[in-house]
Amino acid sequence: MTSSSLFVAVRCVFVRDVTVALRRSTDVLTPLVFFIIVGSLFPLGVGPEPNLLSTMAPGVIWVAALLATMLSLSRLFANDYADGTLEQLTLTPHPLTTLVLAKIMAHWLLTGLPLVLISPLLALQLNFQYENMGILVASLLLGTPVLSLIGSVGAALTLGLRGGGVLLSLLVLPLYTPVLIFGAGAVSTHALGMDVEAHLSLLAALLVLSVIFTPWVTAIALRISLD
Amino acid sequence: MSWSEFISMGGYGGYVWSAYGFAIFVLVINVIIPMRRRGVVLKALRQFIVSQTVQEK
Amino acid sequence: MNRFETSKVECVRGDRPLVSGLSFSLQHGELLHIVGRNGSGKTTLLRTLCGLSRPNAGQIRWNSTDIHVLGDDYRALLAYVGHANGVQGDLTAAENLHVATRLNNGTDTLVKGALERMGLTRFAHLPTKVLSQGQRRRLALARLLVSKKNLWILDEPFAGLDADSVAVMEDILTDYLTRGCMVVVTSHQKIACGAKATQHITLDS
Amino acid sequence: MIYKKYASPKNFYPLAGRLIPWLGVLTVLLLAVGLYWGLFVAPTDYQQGESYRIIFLHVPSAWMSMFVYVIMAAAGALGLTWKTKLAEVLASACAPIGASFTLVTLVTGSIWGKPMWGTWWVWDARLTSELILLFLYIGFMALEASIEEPRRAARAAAVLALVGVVNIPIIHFSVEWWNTLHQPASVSKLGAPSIHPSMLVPLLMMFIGFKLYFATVVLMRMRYAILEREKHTRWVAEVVGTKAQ
Repeated sequence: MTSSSLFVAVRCVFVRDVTVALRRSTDVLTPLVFFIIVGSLFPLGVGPEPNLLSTMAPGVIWVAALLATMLSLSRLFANDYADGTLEQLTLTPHPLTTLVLAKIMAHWLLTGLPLVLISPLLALQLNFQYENMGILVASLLLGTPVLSLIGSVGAALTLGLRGGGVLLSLLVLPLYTPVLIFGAGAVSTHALGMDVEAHLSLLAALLVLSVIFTPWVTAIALRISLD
Repeated sequence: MSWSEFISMGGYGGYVWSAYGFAIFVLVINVIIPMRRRGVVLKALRQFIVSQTVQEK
Repeated sequence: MNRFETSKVECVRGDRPLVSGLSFSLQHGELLHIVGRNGSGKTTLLRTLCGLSRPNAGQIRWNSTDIHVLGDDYRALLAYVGHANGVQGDLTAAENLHVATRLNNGTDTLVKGALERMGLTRFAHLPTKVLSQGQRRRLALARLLVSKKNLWILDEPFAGLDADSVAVMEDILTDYLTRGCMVVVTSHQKIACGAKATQHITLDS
Repeated sequence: MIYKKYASPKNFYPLAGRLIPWLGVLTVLLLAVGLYWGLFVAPTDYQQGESYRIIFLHVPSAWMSMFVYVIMAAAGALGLTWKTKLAEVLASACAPIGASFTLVTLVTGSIWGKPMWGTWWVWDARLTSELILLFLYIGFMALEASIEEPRRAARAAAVLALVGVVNIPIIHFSVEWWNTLHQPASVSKLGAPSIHPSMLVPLLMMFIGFKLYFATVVLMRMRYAILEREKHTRWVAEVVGTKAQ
């Protein structure tokens, strides 16, 4: 099993997942629309007062991004589990960890990245200062892959369970707290004019840790769920 | 230390006794639940084993 | 020569033993036909033989090495068609086969031939969700033709197939067995194929 | 092989049965003496007055909530690697006890904080990570409850416990970081009073008492859980049979 055939397999899984997701565009759009709606609900809840909104903006955007990612996590394995392609994926001669990483990156490309690109729009709506936009996008760019990676463990564990969606959020939300704290923290400290070196590096550290470990854990969880 | 002083706990009686009360309540519940469940499980297992032996005959 | 054997394998579903003390040995060119009533554990046994499930007791060996020790190497020589077809509804038939080929180190040129053999060329460019259950089943079986595997494990391959598809499938099995490969299959009907030797195992529920 | 002899559920059931009464008596003894010492003998704290006596419950149960989670994750890991049913049953028996200790810590912590800060809940770093730990326990129990097949339930929950135990220090660090970042001047950390030597003794007793309590209750839960998991075996039929008369 040469490394080139592994590369071929990884690329194939990635391209397949992206094409399938694009052909089912509702799956891609719903988390995005959900993100915008959740973001716009807050001013209705707390009132349109500008400075209040702008101080809350980082937290609101990050929590909305977190919830939107979680909403789309079940799409990661559920359809493949139902039609048997996931079973076939575990029966390929390639290490499941790498294939799972490819699937998660495909999932992030179609949920995490759109969130990052749309977030400035939501930030403007929440009267967020223009000069902080860069940090917001940077923190989301670093954070959303971590959300997809950690979430994939929950998705693999709750495969095929009734009530999987709620259960998935119960498992995954506590694990999201560090990402939320560092992510939202980075944006709010930058808004206060302090330097955000520490936050972004911690977020990057979380990203590296989760890229290395979570696909392996997800592969184990998948094998358990398919047992 | 007289009895009434003990109860009042220097004015913090309400807090100390509610904390102790809740803690002891939870600790006791965690002992009672397994005791009661054990009876339920044994009864269920007995029916299961009886149905199993009937099935085998 | 390759040998696929099990010794005293026990399969469990929810702590209830289904199959116990099962031992067989399969040589090259041989077919193992597993028969049993519904719920007697045929599918659980097959999934255990594939390495999807872990046996509760006993061992499954390929050339006297445990399949869980072999891991990916065992999966390189195994093809499994289960109850679920393993076919992506939003991809076309051809795309599904190309994915299966690339994932199992097969060669892309075989895809056209496989589609032809299973009579799916006319529907090659339709998304599989519009195909009938029988056509999807044939597409799942077409996966066997696109990569060179030594062992096939098939769960009710003939279920839902029309008469001539069954005939085509039996020819495929015959070619495959005469080439010195092995097949483990569950089916409620008799399988007419030129296997060097056919072993039968009956699972009582 | 010693490991096989005691680890086999058949031997575990009677062994646990004999151990529980002794452990129970010891637990009650230690807890009683510890509480008596803490409430009556230990001197009043000059700063917080009598309300500090809550630490004799709060601190040991905070320690236990973490300790039980680590035991749960270790048992899960054992169950995953060696497929021992006892380890799986131990992990699932730990969860409710750990969750209870976390709940006790949260409630006693907020009650203890009330006189100092005037509010019931304070986003103090330790209380917040304790709250997240409670969510982790609830997640563990929810996952295990929603999977019918006992083997998959135990192994899936074990994976979650291992992911959780790795994340607990990260969560704790990030909450500490978050707390110092948003430190409003007035809220001081849940100041542990200067530990007077005579306070140490009851605290130590409570530590040991809680560990014995945990051992007793976990064995009680495991005994009937192992019966359920092994209901197809002959020894369970005998055990359940004898209980009938």
